[in-house]
Amino acid sequence: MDAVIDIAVLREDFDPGALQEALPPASGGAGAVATFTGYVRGQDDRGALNWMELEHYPGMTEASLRRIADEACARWGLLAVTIVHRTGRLFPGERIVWVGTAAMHRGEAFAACEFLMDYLKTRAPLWKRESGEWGETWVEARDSDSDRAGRWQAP
Amino acid sequence: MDAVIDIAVLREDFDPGALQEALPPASGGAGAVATFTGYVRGQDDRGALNWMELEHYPGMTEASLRRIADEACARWGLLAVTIVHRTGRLFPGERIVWVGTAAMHRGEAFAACEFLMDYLKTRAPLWKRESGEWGETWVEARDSDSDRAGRWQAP
Amino acid sequence: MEVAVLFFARVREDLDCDRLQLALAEDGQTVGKVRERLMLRGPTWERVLSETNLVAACNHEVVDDSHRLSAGDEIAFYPPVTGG
Amino acid sequence: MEVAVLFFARVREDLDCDRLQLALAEDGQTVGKVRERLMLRGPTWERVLSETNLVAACNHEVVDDSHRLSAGDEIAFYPPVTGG
Repeated sequence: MDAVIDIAVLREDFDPGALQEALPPASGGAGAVATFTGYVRGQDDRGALNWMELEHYPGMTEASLRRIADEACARWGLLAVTIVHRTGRLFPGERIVWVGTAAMHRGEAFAACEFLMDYLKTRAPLWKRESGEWGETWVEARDSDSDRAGRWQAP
Repeated sequence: MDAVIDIAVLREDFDPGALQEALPPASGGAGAVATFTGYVRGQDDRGALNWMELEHYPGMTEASLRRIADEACARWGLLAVTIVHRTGRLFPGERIVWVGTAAMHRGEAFAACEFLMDYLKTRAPLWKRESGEWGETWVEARDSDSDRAGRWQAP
Repeated sequence: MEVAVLFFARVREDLDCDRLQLALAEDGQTVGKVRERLMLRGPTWERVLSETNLVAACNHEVVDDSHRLSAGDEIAFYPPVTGG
Repeated sequence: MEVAVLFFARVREDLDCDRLQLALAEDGQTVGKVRERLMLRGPTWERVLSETNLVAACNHEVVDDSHRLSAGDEIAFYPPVTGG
């Protein structure tokens, strides 16, 4: 059975409950749904955040997310994947990203969901700019994200 | 900050979207929410399932889920954990269990969510009875579940 | 002293019993001794309660046979769990 | 032949340019040659386009400097991504 893949890059907020409801249910054999939601944190070591702004490369972002989703489906035999990523200015507490995976069993759903987040963070052409107590800066890519993504490569 | 732990064992269905909404938001520092939903599969190698019935040990089930949640909070510094498990007769496509974890970063949220499912499956006093094309049988504990739970123990 | 003993799932069905009260001598009682005493009830009890993967709990915590009992304890015997 | 070149995020800001069209000789054009040609535009261009972690894409796929170009290709240069 072909996996159902749904990709969206949008400025508006999304509803995690509705997105999960739209993933294929157990009638299609899915016993397991794993989801991840990323939120704008209002505070970190540097102080309070005012806002975050997400720039992206229209067209390539969607293509890149679809490639990542295809890879996860092939690798874990998923029944469905949804990836939603917001762009534009976001404030503390707002949702940034949602990834949902449906699989027959939980091991595949969990692994694929974490893989998708790790790859999305290191491959999809999106960039964060932050304004906070420390001023206004582009977010620097973190080695820890590259390391996490590297875990999924065959040894 | 103490983690917010919410445990429920109930016969009624639950709403994943509402449960996620009730987890502490980013204002409390949570940048990451991972969730898992388990569904009744309508079909497996043995044929079609009619229904599944979940028996539990009232009182101990809740106590056991709380101990598992406490362990996850201590281990991954979670901000919140919710575990909801249904009992009674469930039909194909129905939700069985929901686990949600809120953490500052995604690594902790993912690991804790998977840990909670692995431990819940091997420790909480719940038992499944199934009726299907093959007759009516108690579900046998699977070595693969014990193996998954064993991964979390210190070497 | 009195203790309650509960049975669940397949164990409950096989024994055709979900709960019983046991009166025990005061001294040196353990979960293992309760298990042995119940096994004397007949061949089904002997078979089911000697299964190697049987789990024992006392007051909602998993324990082993050496666990010492107090008056009013709630003991449970059940098969490997299969929730989730 | 003509190609489009796009810049994003900090690279776009540093160059003060989000997009340009380049007319190239027909033969043997690569992403690396486009990069070298753009570096001649001035010290800022030279600095930004020689950053070792700069990513290059052609027609929405990440490529390296040896990637050969065709008329109408869309090339992009951008810093390491930070979405999610």
